This record gives sequence, C-alpha cells and structure tokens, in this order.
Amino acid sequence: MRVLVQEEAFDFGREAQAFASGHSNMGAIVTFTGVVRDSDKGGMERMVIEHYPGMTQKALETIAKDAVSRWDLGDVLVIHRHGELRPGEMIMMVATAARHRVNAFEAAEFLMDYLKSRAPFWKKEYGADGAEWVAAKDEDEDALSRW
Amino acid sequence: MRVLVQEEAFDFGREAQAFASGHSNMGAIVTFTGVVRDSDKGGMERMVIEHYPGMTQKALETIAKDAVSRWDLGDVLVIHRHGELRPGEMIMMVATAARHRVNAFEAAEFLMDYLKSRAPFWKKEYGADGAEWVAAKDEDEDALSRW
Amino acid sequence: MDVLYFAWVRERIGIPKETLTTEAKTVKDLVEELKLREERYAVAFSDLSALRVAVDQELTDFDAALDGVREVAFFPPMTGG
Amino acid sequence: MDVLYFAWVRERIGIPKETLTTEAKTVKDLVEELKLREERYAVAFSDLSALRVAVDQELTDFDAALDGVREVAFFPPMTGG
Repeated sequence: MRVLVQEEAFDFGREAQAFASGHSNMGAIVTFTGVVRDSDKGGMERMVIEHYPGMTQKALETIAKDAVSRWDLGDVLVIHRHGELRPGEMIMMVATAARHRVNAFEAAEFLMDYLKSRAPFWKKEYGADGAEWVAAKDEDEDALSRW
Repeated sequence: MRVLVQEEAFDFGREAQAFASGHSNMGAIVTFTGVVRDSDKGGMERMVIEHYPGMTQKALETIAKDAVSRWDLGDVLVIHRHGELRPGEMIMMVATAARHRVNAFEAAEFLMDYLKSRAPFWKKEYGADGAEWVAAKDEDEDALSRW
Repeated sequence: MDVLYFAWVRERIGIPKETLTTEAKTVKDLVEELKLREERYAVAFSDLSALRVAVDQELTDFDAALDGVREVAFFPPMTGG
Repeated sequence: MDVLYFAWVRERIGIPKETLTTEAKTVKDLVEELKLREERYAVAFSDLSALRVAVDQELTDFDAALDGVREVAFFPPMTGG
C-alpha cells in the first residue's frame, strides 16, 4: 500500500507501469486518473487545490486500508496532488491489483467515491471572470451509499 | 477509438500515459490491465492464446463501438495479445476516457465483460503436468446480464 | 464453404480448416452431416452446449441459415481478457 | 485548542488558524460561541448543513465532545479526486 500527497506532478505512465509490473501474481490491475478539465461553463485558466496537511495523509491511508479490508487485493496505490494545476494536468490517481477483475474494479470505484467526499481537498477554479470554489455534488455524497 | 490485436508485448506505461495525455477535456481516465498469473492449481510455465484472425479485430471493434454508443466517452483503447506468454506478462489492456468517472468505470467494465466472453480468444496453460485449455467461467457469462 | 475449428475443437478434429460442399440448410444440419462422417467429428460435436459458432465471422447460434455463407467456425466458449 | 478553517470558511473568517480557550462541551457549543464573537463568524457558520468538521484530524459531526481535544477544523464538503 502506498499513499502519496504531493504538490509536484507525478509520472502516470511510470507509476502505472511500476504498479502493474510489481504484481505478477495478480491477474487484474485497474487505474483511475483524474485530469483537470475546463469548468462546466468554460474559461477556466487554473485550479488551486487546498488541503488539510495534518489530516490528508491519514484520511487517504484510512480509505486505502478500508479498501484492502473489504476486497481481496494485492496492493493499492493512491497519489493526490495539491497546489496549482492547469487544464490537462493530472490531479490524482489510484491503482488496485487483485486476482480477479471484479475486486480490482470495485475497490478502485470505492477509493474514488470515498476520496471525493471524505479526503480533505478543496478545489478553487480561476478564470477571466474571477475565482470560484467548486461545489460538492449531491451525487458524490450519494455514491457512498453503494458501499 | 483504437483497437490493436498483436503478438508483441505492449508498453503499458507508455500506452496509459499517451492515452491519458491525449484527452485534456476528459476528467476521468480508467485503465484495466490483464496479467498472466499462475494457474489456480499452480505450476504453470507458459500460456498460449489462440485467436480467430479473421474475426478478432472486428469483434473487438464491435464491442468498443457498443461502449461508445452506450456511455458518453471521449475515447476507447483496446489492446489484446495472442501467442505465447509467461507469468507476469501483460495479456491485454483497455482504457476509457470520459468527462465523468462513473462513465469511464462502467464502460471499462463493460468492455472487459464482453471481451472475456465475446472476443474469439482461447487460453491454453502449459505446465510440468501437461497442457490444459482454460475453461470459461459461468460467472463471466453471467456478467453480461448486467448490461 | 470453409469450415474452421479452434482450440480443443481443432485438436479433436485434427485440422484447423477444411473446405467442403454441403446441402445443409442450417448450422445444426451441417453439424449432423459432419458427425456422420467420422468418429472424431462425432466426439467433437457430442455436446453442442459446450460449443459456440460463428458464421461469416459473426457469433450466431446453431439455428443460423447457411444460404450464401462462405465461412463457418466452431469453437469452445471464449476465454480472453 | 487550535481551530482551523479551510476553503471558503477560511476566506470568510479571514484567518487559517487561531488558538483559543473555551468552555464549550461540544463542537456545536463552540460554534455558538464563535458566532457571538463577530459578524464574520456568524456569516461563516450561518448554515451548518453546508459545513463539515474534523476533531483531532478525524471527520466527525457537530455533536462531538471537545473534552481533551487539541484541534478542531471547519470546512465545506470536500471536492477532491
């Protein structure tokens, strides 16, 4: 299990390859990557992700441990950035390794659902019209009831 | 949409990075990678994947087009190998890009479920005890009823 | 018409492909014709529920018509991915 | 006790962190105390359903007890991922 909270960019290709290669007895590897895209109304120039330094690492580790206790997993990787990002940059990734694909998929979805609504990150979008905090979506909170 | 059927190994890290980087207006990228693991009873030395050359490419393209028509996707990638593989080698990968993560996840699971049971590949495992065709699992056929 | 065999169907029948002329109207008729030819066909086709068929490279079922068909393939359930 | 504010809660209150002494028994009591202090607190805490709270860096709810607590943090619903 590896959980990284960092300001720097990460190399998705290298992380994905290293994660997948490290588990030759796991048949199924799933990755999810979140990319900064333009805001729904357009015109976003950059995004700043604020976080709660004392809590972030622990919160992500708790979520990752939860996933490991619920599904038969060989490994979990979580990387989440904070600070300033531009459209097209990668915000975060999770990866799961399991013997069977259903476990790898479900655990990755669980990680994403919890990370969205339970890890202390807040996004603010900056554009020509000013700045705005991204509002949490009801559907993200509702997604937790699946698990 | 890109569908590749090939005997050679593919570079998962490079493919994943290129796929994710090519879609800066898609917020969510999901990849699934299948890795050759030892057989359930152990002792597998190699696997040979037979396929139906005239049909494979078309069958995979049909499955990929189905995914694109069912979910709001920015792109789909499917790579599947045939021929001889050793434990730890990657058999195949799919990748999906979407604005929203639920679409990216569901489409990737759909692709895997159909690819498992509807694309003309057959695995044979070779070990010290001889060779055996991998039997299709009822659960793989049942998985199709989800969609 | 070309008839193709894959995986253990190919192994049991002993050849990957053959070309034949048939009056069979459906895949099922063709299977019955083949089973009468030789023991190895009878063995390979003994349990149709364990087999799949593609006609002109599209998955179909054993009731499919053979009129105008150029290629029929028999194989076990797929195990890719 | 340290009290931390994040995102728009931080912006409305105007500071990221303050240290204070309180007799409040629960998070809710602390919120009521802060709301009485200054208008900016009253505005930030006007709708508790729009806020989340962590006590000693664990998510909890507004009924949580403050006995022995060293750090309380207020923030809007998270938007990571």
